[in-house]
Amino acid sequence: MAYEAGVSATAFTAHVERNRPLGAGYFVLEFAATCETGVADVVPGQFAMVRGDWGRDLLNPRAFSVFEAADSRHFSILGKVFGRGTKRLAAAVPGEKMTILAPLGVGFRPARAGVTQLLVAGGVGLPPLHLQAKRNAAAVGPNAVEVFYGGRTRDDLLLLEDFEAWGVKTHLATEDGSLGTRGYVTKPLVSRVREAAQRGESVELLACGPTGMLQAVRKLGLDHGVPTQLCLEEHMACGFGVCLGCAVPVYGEKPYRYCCSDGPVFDAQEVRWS
Amino acid sequence: MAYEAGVSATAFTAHVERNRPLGAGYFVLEFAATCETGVADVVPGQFAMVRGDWGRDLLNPRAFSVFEAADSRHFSILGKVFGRGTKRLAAAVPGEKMTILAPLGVGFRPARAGVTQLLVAGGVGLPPLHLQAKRNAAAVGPNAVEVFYGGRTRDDLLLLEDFEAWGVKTHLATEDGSLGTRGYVTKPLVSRVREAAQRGESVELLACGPTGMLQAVRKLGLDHGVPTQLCLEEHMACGFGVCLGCAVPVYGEKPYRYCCSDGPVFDAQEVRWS
Amino acid sequence: MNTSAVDLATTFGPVGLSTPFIAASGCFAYGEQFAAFTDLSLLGGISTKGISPLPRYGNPVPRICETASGMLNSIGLENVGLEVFLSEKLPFLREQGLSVWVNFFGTDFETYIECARGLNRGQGIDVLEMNISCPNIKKGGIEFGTVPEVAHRLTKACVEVSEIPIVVKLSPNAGDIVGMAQAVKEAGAMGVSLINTITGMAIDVHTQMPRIATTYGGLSGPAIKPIALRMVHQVARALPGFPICGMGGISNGEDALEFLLAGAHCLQVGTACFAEPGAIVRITDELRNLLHRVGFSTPSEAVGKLKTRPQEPAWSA
Amino acid sequence: MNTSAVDLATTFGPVGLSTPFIAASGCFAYGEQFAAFTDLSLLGGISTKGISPLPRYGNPVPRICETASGMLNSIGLENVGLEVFLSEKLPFLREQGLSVWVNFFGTDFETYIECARGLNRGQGIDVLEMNISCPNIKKGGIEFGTVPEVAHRLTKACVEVSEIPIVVKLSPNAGDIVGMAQAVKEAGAMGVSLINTITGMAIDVHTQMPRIATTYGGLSGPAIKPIALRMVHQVARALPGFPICGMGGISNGEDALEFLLAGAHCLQVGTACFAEPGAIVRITDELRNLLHRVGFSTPSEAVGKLKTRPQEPAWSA
Ligand SMILES: Cc1cc2nc3c(=O)[nH]c(=O)nc-3n(C[C@H](O)[C@H](O)[C@H](O)COP(=O)(O)OP(=O)(O)OC[C@H]3O[C@@H](n4cnc5c(N)ncnc54)[C@H](O)[C@@H]3O)c2cc1C
Ligand SMILES: Cc1cc2nc3c(=O)[nH]c(=O)nc-3n(C[C@H](O)[C@H](O)[C@H](O)COP(=O)(O)OP(=O)(O)OC[C@H]3O[C@@H](n4cnc5c(N)ncnc54)[C@H](O)[C@@H]3O)c2cc1C
Ligand SMILES: Cc1cc2nc3c(=O)[nH]c(=O)nc-3n(C[C@H](O)[C@H](O)[C@H](O)COP(=O)(O)O)c2cc1C
Ligand SMILES: Cc1cc2nc3c(=O)[nH]c(=O)nc-3n(C[C@H](O)[C@H](O)[C@H](O)COP(=O)(O)O)c2cc1C
Ligand code: FES
Ligand code: FES
Repeated sequence: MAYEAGVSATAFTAHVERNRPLGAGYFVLEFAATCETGVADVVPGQFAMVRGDWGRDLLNPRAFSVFEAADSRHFSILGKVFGRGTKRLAAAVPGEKMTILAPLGVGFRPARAGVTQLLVAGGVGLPPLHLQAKRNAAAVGPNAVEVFYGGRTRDDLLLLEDFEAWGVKTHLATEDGSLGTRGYVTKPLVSRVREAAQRGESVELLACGPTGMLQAVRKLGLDHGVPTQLCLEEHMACGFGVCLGCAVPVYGEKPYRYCCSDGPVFDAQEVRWS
Repeated sequence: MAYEAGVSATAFTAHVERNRPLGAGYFVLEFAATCETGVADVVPGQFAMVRGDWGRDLLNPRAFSVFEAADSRHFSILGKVFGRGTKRLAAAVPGEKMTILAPLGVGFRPARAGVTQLLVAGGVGLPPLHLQAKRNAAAVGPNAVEVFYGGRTRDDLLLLEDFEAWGVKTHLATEDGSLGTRGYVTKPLVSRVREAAQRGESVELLACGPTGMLQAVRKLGLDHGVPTQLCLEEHMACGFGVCLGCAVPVYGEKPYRYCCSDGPVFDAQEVRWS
Repeated sequence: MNTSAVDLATTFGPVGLSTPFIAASGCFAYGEQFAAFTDLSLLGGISTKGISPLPRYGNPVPRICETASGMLNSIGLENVGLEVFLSEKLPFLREQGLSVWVNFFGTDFETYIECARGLNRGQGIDVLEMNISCPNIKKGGIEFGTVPEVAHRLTKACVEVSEIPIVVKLSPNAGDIVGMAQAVKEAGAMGVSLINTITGMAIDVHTQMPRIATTYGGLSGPAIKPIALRMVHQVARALPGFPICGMGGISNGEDALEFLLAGAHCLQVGTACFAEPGAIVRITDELRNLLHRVGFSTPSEAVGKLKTRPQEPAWSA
Repeated sequence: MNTSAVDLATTFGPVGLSTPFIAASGCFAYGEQFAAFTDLSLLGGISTKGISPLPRYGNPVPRICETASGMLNSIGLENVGLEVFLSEKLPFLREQGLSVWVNFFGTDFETYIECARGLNRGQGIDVLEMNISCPNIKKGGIEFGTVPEVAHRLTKACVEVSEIPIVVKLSPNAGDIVGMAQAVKEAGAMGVSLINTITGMAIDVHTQMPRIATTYGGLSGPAIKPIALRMVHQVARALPGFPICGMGGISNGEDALEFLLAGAHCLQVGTACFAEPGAIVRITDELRNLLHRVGFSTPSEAVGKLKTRPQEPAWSA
């Protein structure tokens, strides 16, 4: 099962401390909260609902995985320009005030000795796995995790130097072949999972990225009987379980659970995808 | 009759060059247009419709008198924080892109030798009269105009040093008596108009400011048979005569004329106010 | 600012409220989650997610999407059902020291009546808010909310089985909102809530598919405020004194006062709570300050106090 | 991007259009002022300010106010009247090389018919757009726009006196938009325009007066887009092939394509032109690029091409 933080989320105000563009529309926003918060205890995969002083046009806050949390007042998100909201966020200037709800939801299980976590990130699915890699490389050892990271082109593969610095092995893939394997990231992943099966090595899969990638990872995990956790995205209005907008189809007693409060990290076996 | 510019308005993009706060919520925004425009030929009283990249929440552009126009690419407005739009404008940063339509409408008549123009400004009604004073002090002589300028308190009376530099006489009034006469600006104005009548001096009144002030000036002008021009404000959606939203009640064949295209400067005799 | 002179306590028909603000149905679930973010005791009341006799699991995803100053939703009236509500949700609500409004619905006459009767078994419910605008229910649902005669019969049937006062929540999709209000009033409703969401649609041009799974959804948020306010004003003028709970896009103190002036006796805030769980507490403060500034010492003093504009001078030509 | 493959020319019933975009009635006056700001020949057409047999001077001020992503207006159908229109305004319009739509109305059956008959004296009019939603007219105006049977009779009477095709502009305030469309279709209307503005209200809490002089006004702009789109889709599904001119909050190319996919054959843009007189030209370019990107080579290929979502896998429990 996925892992829930002990500390509950709060609503708070934060100011943008830094807006760091990473090229190709990606950016890291660093926030300083105006009060103590629970973000320092974030579990990778947990997220923040973020909204600027945008008037009434963009009504709903936007969900972002917590990318990094230095202490109870400082955290960051990593985003990519997609629609109206991320366009605004990408243009945020230091000092700008944002309203935040964090840390929300249920994150990834931590690594443990003897099981290698294969972290599968596609595009903007990087942030929670970047944090998971960092945490577990430090806590359990660099070999406890391996990163599989795919994008359309080399510009989509960010912060590779971090993984190198932590001593974490990366398997890269780009659709245009400009960096790493040409094609989807599931290509090197499949080989790695097969290899592990042959060697009798215990692995588990943790994935975050586009739906197509998650579907492939889910199938791979189920086919090989490998424990698999997926970090899902659904449209959210509230982020804390009251609007019932972010339903995720699941197997079980009830047909839906909620991305924001039961997830965003779900066990692949639970997710009801055809 | 009021005076119309020969050059027609155009729609253009401009960038904020400078945002100069003047205290008490007042600010001057200096714009640089991305192309040649007709603003250099502005007649005081003509205005600009201004809209930032604000999303869809604030739908309509805001009307501002042209405060100053250095050349065909550079002009400024003087505003005061009032509601949502002026709040945004007051926070504009250099480089910010705005959509502008200018110069629009019909402005004030220029001064001529032998007739003293008494310029009556209340609060944020200053900009067109500031420009009128500057232009006519230079063209006809500093004595061609005298400024009557009223506000709630001394912080509302801006740029007095300009009038001094131009050699233009000012009559100040504040409601709290913190600067100039205590009370409304119409107090010194009434004395001045009486004095002119006694001396057989030709004067005319040009006023811009709150409706209460304009009503008083109108009555004064009509009572004393002094030619009077009023710069009016109405809610505007377009600014160029197509929405028919900015109707001004007038005497004459038709009950309404349009603030944006027939005004904003109207002859006091024409305005149908009870 | 000395706003202590303003007392926000008010009444809605026979129901006392510590403030005029009720959390809108469907936007506060059953209240529990909000306790983490806001002080529930500062609210006037909570209207629950709509309850049906049996649990409902809701509509396929996507269920929501954002629009200009608004959002569409098609949750599908998902709820825990009458029995679970009474045993697991109501006790929590009852303990918060605020007015408990239970929003409910059925899929036909029988289930509406069954639900109203069942809820009367619950302790501490102040209002049954009967939702007759169920756009996402297939069978005949639309008639309950748009045909005055049908609404009348349905209301009457539920009023007959209920000790708890029934407030009927009207649909803005009705062509004649005044006719609807009149019909349910005559059937014994204690008051009306208006407005529910307005049926709308959005399309993803890249996939060429509707943005929400059920094609149509309910529009809420600031975008609909002018329409909501107009409907409140129409009903208030037509039925003076009849209790109206006004809502639709309220997101600040000025919005709230607009609804009071138009004739609403109390207010609900929905969509604004998603982006800001403390929205109602902020709006309550803003209303208190604003009432003080414009010279009202209670919300009820402001109810229906819209002034008429002075007549323009006659046209001379 | 090579978008030359996209041809924006289209048809609306018997009327040829160089692009699907018509400037919306009341938002472009009689076209003259826009010539200073935009190249009129790039538009598909212009719908004029609504014309009545006699000139009308409009409503008291204030007539407009801004709302969240929208605006209210109560202009009061001010217009130059039939005769001045024919002699002074029509010649200019006729020379612009675009489709000329004359929006018209009356205050009762006789004046509607009189106006339709009178406009048939004009040269170069492609469409008479009959406005049956006149919220600001006192006497009975509301029934023309909300009662299908009355709309049917009125349409029939005007169609009988007109050689020029009549398109009826429907009011979103009608409870049953499909019933209205059906009624005017059967009465001989060539098509329908939808939607007109939605009746709304706003209050200035500081003066406690309505923000517009007539208390109620018509809501337009992006706020109403989800409602407009839903109504276009409802009518398109119910009356396949019947020409629909869609509008309500269109402000960019994506909005335009949404309306085409929902089933509109051509489009009007109103409120967006106020803030940006060149809005229609920009939106036209955006639609051209977007059609190219998503793989349509003409606007008509996109009409009604909304895809249905794949069914969710069945629920296992
Ligand atoms: C739990 C969670 C974690 C996320 N973490 C990240 C992250 O770390 N970095 C990142 O760049 N993005 C992340 N996303 C996706 C991010 O929320 C969307 O990219 C963003 O909402 C798009 O907003 P927009 O305003 O640019 O797009 P718009 O198209 O303007 O959005 C319109 C509406 O749709 C919603 N929406 C659009 N796309 C998505 C989506 N993919 N998922 C959910 N809602 C969507 C928006 O939130 C908004 O309500 C996450 C989403 C979820 C649910
Ligand atoms: C011809 C003309 C010239 C003007 N010149 C100046 C100037 O030089 N400096 C200055 O500070 N102000 C000027 N104004 C007033 C200025 O347009 C308003 O203060 C401004 O529109 C208020 O906008 P807001 O967004 O802050 O207020 P909001 O209350 O958010 O405005 C809501 C809507 O009401 C309209 N509105 C509100 N107040 C006024 C008003 N007094 N007049 C017209 N529309 C209004 C807005 O334009 C907007 O459409 C002028 C107005 C007109 C008509
Ligand atoms: C996600 C969501 C769910 C809702 N569920 C219900 C419901 O179950 N019953 C009901 O009567 N109204 C429901 N509503 C309508 C609201 O209670 C309210 O009438 C409407 O949203 C307008 O108010 P607002 O603009 O403040 O949100 C729901 C609204 C939203 C946005
Ligand atoms: C100021 C204004 C005046 C209008 N006048 C008319 C009119 O005379 N006749 C008419 O049929 N519609 C009139 N309309 C309605 C528009 O034509 C259009 O149906 C509506 O505004 C929705 O489109 P939009 O959101 O693009 O503006 C008017 C709209 C506005 C905003
Ligand atoms: S986003 Fe509201 S319930 Fe999950
Ligand atoms: S502002 Fe539109 S006509 Fe004057």
